[in-house]
Amino acid sequence: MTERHLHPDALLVRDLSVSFDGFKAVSGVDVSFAPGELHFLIGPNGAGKTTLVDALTGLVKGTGSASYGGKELLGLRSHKIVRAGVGRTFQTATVFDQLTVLQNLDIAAGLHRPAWRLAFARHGVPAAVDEALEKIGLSDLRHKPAGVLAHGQKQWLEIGMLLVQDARVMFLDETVAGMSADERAETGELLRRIGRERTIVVIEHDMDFVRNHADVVTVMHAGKVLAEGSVAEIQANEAVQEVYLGRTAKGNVHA
Amino acid sequence: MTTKLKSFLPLLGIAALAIALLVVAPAVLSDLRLNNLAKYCCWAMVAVGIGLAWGRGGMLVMGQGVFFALGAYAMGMHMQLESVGDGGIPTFMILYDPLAPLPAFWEPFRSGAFTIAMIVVAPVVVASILGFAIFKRRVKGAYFAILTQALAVALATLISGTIKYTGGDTGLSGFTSFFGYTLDDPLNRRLIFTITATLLVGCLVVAWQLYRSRFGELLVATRDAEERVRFLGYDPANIKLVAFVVAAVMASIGGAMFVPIVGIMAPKSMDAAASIFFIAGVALGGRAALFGPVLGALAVGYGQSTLSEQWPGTWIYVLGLLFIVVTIALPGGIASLATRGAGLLARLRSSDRKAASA
Amino acid sequence: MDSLIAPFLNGTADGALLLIAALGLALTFGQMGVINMAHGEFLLAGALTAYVTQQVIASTDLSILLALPIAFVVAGALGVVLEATVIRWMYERPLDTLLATVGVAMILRQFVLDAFPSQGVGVVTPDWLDHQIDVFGYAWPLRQLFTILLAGACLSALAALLKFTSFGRQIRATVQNRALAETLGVSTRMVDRITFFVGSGLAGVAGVAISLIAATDSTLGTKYIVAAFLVVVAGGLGQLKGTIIAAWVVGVSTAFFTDWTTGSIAQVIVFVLVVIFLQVRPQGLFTVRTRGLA
Amino acid sequence: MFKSRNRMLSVTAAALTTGLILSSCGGATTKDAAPTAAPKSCVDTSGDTVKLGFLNSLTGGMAISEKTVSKTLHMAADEINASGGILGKKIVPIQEDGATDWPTFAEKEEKLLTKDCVAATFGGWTSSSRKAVKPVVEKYNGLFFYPVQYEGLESSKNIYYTGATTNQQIIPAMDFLKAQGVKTLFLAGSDYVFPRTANAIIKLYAAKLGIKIVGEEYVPLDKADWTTQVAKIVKAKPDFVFNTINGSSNVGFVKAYYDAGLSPKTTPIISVSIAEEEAPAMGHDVSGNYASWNYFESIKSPANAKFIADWKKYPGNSGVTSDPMEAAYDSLYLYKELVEKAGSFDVDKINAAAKKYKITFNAPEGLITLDGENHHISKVANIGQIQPDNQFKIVWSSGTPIAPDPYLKGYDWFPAATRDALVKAAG
Repeated sequence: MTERHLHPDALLVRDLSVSFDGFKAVSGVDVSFAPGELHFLIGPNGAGKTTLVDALTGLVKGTGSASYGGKELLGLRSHKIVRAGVGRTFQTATVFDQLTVLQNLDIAAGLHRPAWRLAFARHGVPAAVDEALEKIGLSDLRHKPAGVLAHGQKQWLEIGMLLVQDARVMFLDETVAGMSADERAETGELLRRIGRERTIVVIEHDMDFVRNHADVVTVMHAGKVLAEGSVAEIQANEAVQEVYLGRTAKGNVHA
Repeated sequence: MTTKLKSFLPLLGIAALAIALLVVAPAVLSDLRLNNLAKYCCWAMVAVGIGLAWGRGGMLVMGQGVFFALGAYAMGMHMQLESVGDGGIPTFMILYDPLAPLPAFWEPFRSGAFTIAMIVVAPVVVASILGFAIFKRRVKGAYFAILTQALAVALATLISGTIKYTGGDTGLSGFTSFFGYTLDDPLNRRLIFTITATLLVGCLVVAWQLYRSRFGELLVATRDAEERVRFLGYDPANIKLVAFVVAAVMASIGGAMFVPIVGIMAPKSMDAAASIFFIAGVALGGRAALFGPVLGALAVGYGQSTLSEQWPGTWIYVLGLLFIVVTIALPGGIASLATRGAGLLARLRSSDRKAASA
Repeated sequence: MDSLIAPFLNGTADGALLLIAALGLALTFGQMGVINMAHGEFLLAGALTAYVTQQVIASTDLSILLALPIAFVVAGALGVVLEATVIRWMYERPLDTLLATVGVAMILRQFVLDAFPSQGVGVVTPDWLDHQIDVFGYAWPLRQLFTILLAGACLSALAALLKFTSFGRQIRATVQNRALAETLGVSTRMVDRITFFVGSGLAGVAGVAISLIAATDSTLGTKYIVAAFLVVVAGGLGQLKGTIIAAWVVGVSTAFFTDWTTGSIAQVIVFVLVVIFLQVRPQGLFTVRTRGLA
Repeated sequence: MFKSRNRMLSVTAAALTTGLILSSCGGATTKDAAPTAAPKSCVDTSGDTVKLGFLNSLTGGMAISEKTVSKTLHMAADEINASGGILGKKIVPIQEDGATDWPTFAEKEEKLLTKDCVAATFGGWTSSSRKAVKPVVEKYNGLFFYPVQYEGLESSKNIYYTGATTNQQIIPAMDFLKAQGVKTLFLAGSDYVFPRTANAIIKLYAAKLGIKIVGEEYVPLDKADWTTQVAKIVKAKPDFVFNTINGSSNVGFVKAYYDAGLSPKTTPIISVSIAEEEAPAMGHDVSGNYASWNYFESIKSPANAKFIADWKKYPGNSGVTSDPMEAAYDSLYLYKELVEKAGSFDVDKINAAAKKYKITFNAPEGLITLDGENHHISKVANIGQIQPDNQFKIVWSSGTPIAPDPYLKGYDWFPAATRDALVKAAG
């Protein structure tokens, strides 16, 4: 937690709070996400990770501030936030099952097209879509309806959709949960590749995955930021150990 | 390349329907049956719109009668004024005050051009205002359905209750001419049929283009996961609004052509029951398929005419039973029979091949 | 003063009637998501039960009271038959129940037209209801007080059923999470069927009340169905208190607008107001909060 | 093989050309000098039968009233067939269902006239159904017999109106009220063309008679509840209520009337659409109130005794007889009389015979006479008071038949400007 907030393209979150009927799911969070790093959000269930992301993407109301590219994100409607360059995936992969892989990517690419072009059918495959298909490794499945894809493939497709919509900030919610070991490795590679010029924030429980790929880790607990730093720093942090000690029995964290 | 060709395949279907309606039907049908078919075509236009809004967009529009009425009453008012001649007032108004001037909202409908413009503009304006409020506030599902139905009831009651200005429950009737052509002439009735059928084909082409366009994909996406669409950077409200407005315009055009064909327009033709009847055809035919709504509406219209000729008094049992059975047995409507049949055929063929190779 | 009293009391009674008609829908539509367009014909079944009871039991004083439970069972049985033959195939696609039940409604209406005197039948108001109560100078029809009490009774019974019985808990569990309820050993099939029985049965009771103020003929159901649905929606799905308030507000405001304008315009105003209200509060008066994307 | 393909080609070509011609030039415009002649009739009466069309709503909301009318028409047809038919030809009735849907009425009328080629059609109930049928029957120069009392101010060479027009029902009712010494009157009606028109006429005539209108209320046709409006009647304390409510909303009105403590002793109702069939469906003893009709079941005459006896024997009968039923029954006999005077089933010849001969029928309501000019019927107006057995006791009668006057030409209080404009509009 050093000079990340000074990066000109960083997403700066200051004093962000979210409450449901008086219950503070997120309270007073300060965090900065900068491009070029794989930034992981970890923490026990109910720590407020997803709620934080929900607030940053307009799904729930939050107070405080979250600025990106000179824009205040809080208070904007989700689609406006997406248009500002901040995109996300969901815990349960949400793709359009009835549409093909190609169509999924194509409509995701649509926000950069003028509205009137919507009235026309797709002619050929846009370069960005082709590129994304290549990157997420689904080129061969492009004409398959997204509904038949395997769980991991759906997650990749969601990432691909973020790529074609050219999201500069990507929030990925438990992307590798339920993936096989090979798929995890591939996903990690993918994130590394696309993360060079983007801000990628991953919510994750799988500590092996975190250890293997995280540049920065932010630990949340009970709605607050508990610690932030490199994997090694976090593992050495006493507060984090304390929070997770009670949970080691569940096997979530084993150093 | 093949998929591209495939997307043009429905055009062949539309062409076939166009030939059936514009060439075959006038050649083989009597004036009576042609006029009946014209009536079904009007319902089919409404149905194409419902297919778009409901089948593709997931909005169960239970109040399309509202838009049907906009077009129908615009046309009805024009034809009524045309029939009474310059400076005249409709017969039903004479009773209350023979010397009263025409109500201000009637006056512009003396102009045919204004009438045609209103048939398109009125539903666009009304549907935009309504839809904007409804979709921005994220009213959907059953709420949306009941809300639109309430609007149809409200409008029907309003028309019934303003008998001095609208003819009330008895409606507008006694038309003699349609844009200068006498309605009595059989040739002119064929002309009206031709126009109606052409408009229906036009609606289908519009639907086909919308379905294959990126908008169509986005609409289906909105139907299946509305909130997810937001994270593609679109406001689903706007996408639904467009579909709703297009559906409204189609209903209005259907309503407008309905009037010269049946010769009377009353609230009964657009109230809650009528609006449900519009939906019935769509559900029967298959709401998400391109041809489902059209075929369903034509089938329900035809079914109603023939069944009631066959069994006056008891036909309603048959129609009611048909609704029940089709909804239970064929969730995708009649149109799904085609895909089911194709699937079965493919399975048979592949098993043939297996058998042959074995 | 009395110019306010009359519409207020009349409206309250109308609202009470609307409430009984809507309570059943609040169960079948609000809790199960089934759009039962034949609910109006279940009202009719209740009204016809009142008539038949009067034919069998000569004393009109007694028969109307007897008709209430009988109508509940008759309409409830119709509901169970509908559930078992039609609705059960469609729980995954609740909006499709609309079309199927429209078919059912068509058949039932025509059946009543063919099986009963087509002009309709007369349900006689018992003598003990044929009185007025003086309320600040307005001779308030006793029949209206009866309707209000009946609505109160139906409401209390339903609320008690939902709140205090294990069946009530099973309904709520099924509504909130069908799959989970099943794993907990709740027979959701049975719950569906009983919910439908109770919801339709309430329509039967409402039908008896309606037979005292309106014509008992094949068109009875169509006169109430749209307003009943509107009340349930405006009240908020899954919430009885919303339905109560909505029914009362619709009843009273219709009565006042009728007093000030005409019956037609009153209906238009009230319907439009409800539509506007639904845009301000798109989930009705009260809602059950849920988390999650959809 | 080749041959059939050739034929296919030529058919397609012909159809295409027709389509092109149609869309390019169309038919006659209203500016054309010569009016287009009606299509040639396809009626074939060369055999020993004659087809007649009955068009009633057997389904939908209006079926509650129209089913009985349909049955009566069939009964009349059976009777006429039993006594030798029309011009010696047996009637073959073709029943169609108007389905309480006005466009359907138009469709079925066209079907009856052009596909079934019936010689005449009978039926309808609501003004909407009549107005839907009117352009069709005029276009094909057919005949339509309409059996229900209505708001008048209409005539057509192709329609015969066998129910009362306003001067045979509404105006006599006002005369009756005047004779009763009524000073104040409350108007209650459905929000519909008949009550609106009737009340417009009532108000004009009341002004002349010196009867004060103390209130006027309308309720939508499909709305049952009348409590709020009845509260206004209680407050206005009129001498009489003039009830022009249509159909089943009458029940809601009557129930609310008794609920509010009103009774015929203080505030009697005079109705124009409650007859023997409707009275028992009211769910309250309505005795003491009045109705204005031309026919009552209680009329004593041999013709009526036969009518009632026949009806009670007829399968599926409703037990009692009523005015619209009787008017429907009469319409078939009047048609028989017309055809036999004309000696032909040809519409123009029938219309000519109507003008030339005095067409009468010894109807259950008494001797009725057709007016060949306006196609309405001379009828005796009666006021009946409802008895506990739901029969009507005739308490007032016009005595002699009243000539039909749909445009109220003989009534100086009816504004001439309105009449002239209406007559002119009718053409």
